[in-house]
Amino acid sequence: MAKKNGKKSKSSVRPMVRALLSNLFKKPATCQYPFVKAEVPEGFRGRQVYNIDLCISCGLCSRDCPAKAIEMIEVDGKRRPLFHLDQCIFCYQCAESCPRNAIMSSKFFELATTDKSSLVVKPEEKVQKGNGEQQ
Amino acid sequence: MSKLATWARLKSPWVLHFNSGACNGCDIELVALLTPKYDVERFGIKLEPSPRHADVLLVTGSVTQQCAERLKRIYDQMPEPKFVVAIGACACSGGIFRGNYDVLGGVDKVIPVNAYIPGCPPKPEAIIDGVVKLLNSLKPEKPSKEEKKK
Amino acid sequence: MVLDVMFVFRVLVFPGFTFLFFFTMFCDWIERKIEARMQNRMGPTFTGPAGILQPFADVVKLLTKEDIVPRGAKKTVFRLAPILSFSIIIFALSFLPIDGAAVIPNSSFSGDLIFIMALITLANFFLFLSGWASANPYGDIGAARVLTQFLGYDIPLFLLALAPAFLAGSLTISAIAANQYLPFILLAPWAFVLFIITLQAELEKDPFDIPHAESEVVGGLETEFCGGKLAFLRLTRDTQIVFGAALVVELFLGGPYGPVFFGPAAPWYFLWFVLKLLAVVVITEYVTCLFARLRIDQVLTTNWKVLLPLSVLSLTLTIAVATWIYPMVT
Amino acid sequence: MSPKKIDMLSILQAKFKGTSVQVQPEQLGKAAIIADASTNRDVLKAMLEADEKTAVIAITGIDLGATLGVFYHIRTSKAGIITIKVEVPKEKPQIKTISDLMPGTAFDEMEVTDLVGVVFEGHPSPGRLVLPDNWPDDVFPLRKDAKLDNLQYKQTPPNETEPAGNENIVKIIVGPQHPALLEPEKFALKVEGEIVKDVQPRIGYVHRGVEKAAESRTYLQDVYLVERICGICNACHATCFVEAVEKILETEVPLRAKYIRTVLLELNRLHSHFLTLGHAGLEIGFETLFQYFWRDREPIMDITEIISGNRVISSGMTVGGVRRDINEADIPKIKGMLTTLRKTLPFYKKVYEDEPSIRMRMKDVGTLKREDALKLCIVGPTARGSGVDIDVRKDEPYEAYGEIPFKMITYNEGDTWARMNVRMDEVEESINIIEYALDNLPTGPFRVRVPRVVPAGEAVNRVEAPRGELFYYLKSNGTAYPERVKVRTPTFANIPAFLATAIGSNIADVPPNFVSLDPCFSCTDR
Repeated sequence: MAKKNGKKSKSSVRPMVRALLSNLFKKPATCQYPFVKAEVPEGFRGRQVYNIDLCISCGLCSRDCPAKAIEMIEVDGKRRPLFHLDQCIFCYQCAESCPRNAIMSSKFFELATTDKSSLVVKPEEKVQKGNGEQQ
Repeated sequence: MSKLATWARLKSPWVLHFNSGACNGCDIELVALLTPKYDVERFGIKLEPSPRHADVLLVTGSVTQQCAERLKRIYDQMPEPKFVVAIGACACSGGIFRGNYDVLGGVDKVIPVNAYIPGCPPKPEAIIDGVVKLLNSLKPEKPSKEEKKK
Repeated sequence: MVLDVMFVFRVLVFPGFTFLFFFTMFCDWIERKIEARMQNRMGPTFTGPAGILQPFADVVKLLTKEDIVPRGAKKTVFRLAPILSFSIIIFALSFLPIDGAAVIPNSSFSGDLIFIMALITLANFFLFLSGWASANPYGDIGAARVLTQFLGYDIPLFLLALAPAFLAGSLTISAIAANQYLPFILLAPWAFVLFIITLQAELEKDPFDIPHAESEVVGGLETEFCGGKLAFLRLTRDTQIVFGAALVVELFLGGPYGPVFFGPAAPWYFLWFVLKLLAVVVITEYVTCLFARLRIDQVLTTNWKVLLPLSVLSLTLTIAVATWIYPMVT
Repeated sequence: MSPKKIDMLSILQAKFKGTSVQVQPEQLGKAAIIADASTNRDVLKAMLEADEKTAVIAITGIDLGATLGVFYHIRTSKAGIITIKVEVPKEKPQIKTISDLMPGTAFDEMEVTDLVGVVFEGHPSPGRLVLPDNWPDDVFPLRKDAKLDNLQYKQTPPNETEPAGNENIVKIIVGPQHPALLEPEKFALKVEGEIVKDVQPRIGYVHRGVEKAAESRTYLQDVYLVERICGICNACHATCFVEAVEKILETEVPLRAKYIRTVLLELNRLHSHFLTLGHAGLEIGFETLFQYFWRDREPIMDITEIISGNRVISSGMTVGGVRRDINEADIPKIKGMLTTLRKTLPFYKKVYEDEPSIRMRMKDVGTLKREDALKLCIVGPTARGSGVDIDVRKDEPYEAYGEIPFKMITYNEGDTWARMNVRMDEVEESINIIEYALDNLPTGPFRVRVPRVVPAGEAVNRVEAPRGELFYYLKSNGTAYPERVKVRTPTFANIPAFLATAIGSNIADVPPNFVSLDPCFSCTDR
């Protein structure tokens, strides 16, 4: 039974007609995200990685943060930055203005959570260095 | 019977998108989910036109004074079991516009929010990860049955 | 009256309601998969093997959702219209011979082609009612558009359906399907092409999908419905697609009859019927992905100025072919 | 076109020799004209007669302490911006409207009334533009003494129920939440049968008070704030602001930074055009085209991510240069992606030009003649689709556009089909620009140290955003915080085009006409 494709007059085969048919048999251009880890280029602005030893608690980062997402809190006598990840816009102005490069960017972007309190990153909380590990 | 209902609810979460005053950076990442590269239809997620059809309300943008009442009305129009996902720093807490005179700052000031996805804008993969985490958070209903059996 | 078990099984289970119910979902899955593949994406894959249970999951989820009846809506019509339109379409489907004989055995009477066409009109009328009953401005506009478009394509649809009736010399579908010595698609290809185009209009698929166009009329007539009633509305649309494709198979592609290789004929006829039906569904899906949506006035002009005269012309051509072929065959 | 050179300044000086109007050349862009409430209309009339392409870019309302300043920024066919400065006493802030001379300025005047409180007598449709309806009447946010913390909002019920005139006119509200519109804005369409009789837009749903917020942040932080006015054209906002600050500081940005900025700007234009061309397909029901366009847009987002670290908000600009360098290792990869992109263009060009269903839905829909486009001060591809050849990259080359050869695309049909094809061709040009910039990227530093405190001064600046000409006015007062930042975005100027073409058209033509404008309401409401 021929698949009758009797269309009325059509001069050259329209590009859409050919594209549709060819895509039918081509592999779909979908990356299977949750099952295949997404490859993230260098220099991606993911979650901050804060190194407490280099920090001299000068407070420059919280002063320069455009979204005022960094709060200085008292941690055993010294003032340390507390990152509010729900307010942060990941622009990394803090990393630029930090004199001791205590704040580095990481390639970790899966920050979604169902409870808001986990989005406040305290300085003394050991944050995994490197990238891509779950919290 | 309720196991089947939960399975169906997890497998076909219909989505409604409302932009309550965003810079549409998060909106274009959200619409990018429907396109071939990310294609959330694999999980059965479909963008629905009317609040009556939707289960999950994806809200982007720091809620402005004018949008607040509209957001509340849309939330009320959605049938039960409904969930709300706040996408982007603006929806989670008002982001860079927090404190402005016309901005309420955060969706949870108007309607209860089930999942937060920070980022400005979050990568499409991060939004998928957020929705998957929201759906997983509904699953524990099953183990609670095992406790009942014990 | 002893209940004939075969009759109940035949109507309720095999080629009857349950089979049609799951077959509609299978066709919906095929459609979503083909449309996704044509758009170079994957389509539903994680519900059941290769996403085959996705339509089933949609329906079950809709049935378990809360059912809201808006205050301003006309209560009874609002509740009844979706279920009625779904049942009418299923009733109409039971007249088409699926495995050699109609779903309800010896139920085909002479002239049931006209009866089925009338059933389509009734089903569309109930869709209009459901849109009109939901007190939502978009619902009214969507419902009005269903009617305007329906007026446009109903007459050409009927005229084109007459072409195979002429060739087969009778108005009963099973008779038309039976004595197709040569599939009518080869005898009257123009009627087939026009029928596919009018089918696009009847199924509200893309070039003519104005009643539920998202960008103009938010949800069309489905805007106010949620939960069970929405499930029935969506099912009505999917069953309409299966019904349209089944009609094409009966009238143009020689119905369920095809070469039988071994053993009893019924399972083979059933297999041929399903294959042909899927082919037609793929064609309609292909046409959907090919065109943009037309404006409502462009649709009306194409219906009245193009489709109607062409269908009359195709009728005359078929008569000419019939008078030339008929004496040779009988 | 007026080939003869018009020296606008000399004409104005001659005309207003004896009167109280002083012309100060080379002040704030090309020239500043000090006028007062009575003479500003005559100056404008004089400029209109002298040059056909005169258009009011923006009207800035500013609180000058004792008085309220109203500045009219005007663009003429020659490069440079002329500003008419008018001061109005604070107790009686009244001035005559100019929307009868230039219909395109009706929106600007409503906004100045909303935010600064200057009343324009004789305005055709006064009312709230950006602020919510229940905003207290006596509070004007952009005044220095505005008390903005605990505001008592008046509870006014939304007025959707007012009758729609005679009975056969149906009132359709294309509400804030609508699947076709990515952003919230409301259009009340009065429809008789299938013909649209009247369109009342109600924008302001995305008004986040960016201009007020900009006054409480340092210049460095303002770059990130200004970038998030619009997610699609963020690089343009950042560049325009940064260039205005550099004009006041008179710092010279290194050449390599200029090239990198041009690359980021063109990447922004590419991804914005691909987004709109796809979205247009979705509006006319051609979902396959939408899917194809957005599939081929992904490489552009990946390139932006490689260069700047974020797919959408590139945050590449800072005062005095660029924040990151493009390292040489990535350039071949970027060039590879661009060539694959270039291969898909002929397919899309053919689809947009002669696909019958697209032509049926887009040919002569929302046609805007050239004179109307000029009168309504329309900018960008919408204007170029009607034959008006204005493009800031050509008229007033900034960054590295002076050294990079590219063509300005104009069509004369002026309908939706033409505007879409303008964008289609501009995609090709953008790819050429990026490849040219990447090929001869000059070596050298990409950033210059800049002091945090900016001396007092004023600056005006224009940049060609994907939707049209973006305008910034910046006033600094010698501290680290700007005094006033005025933003006039292209969609703000293009909305009158939609209103003019929508009235009298078929209701089903409204979506394609609307999307051909490529509206960005987060830009419009700021």
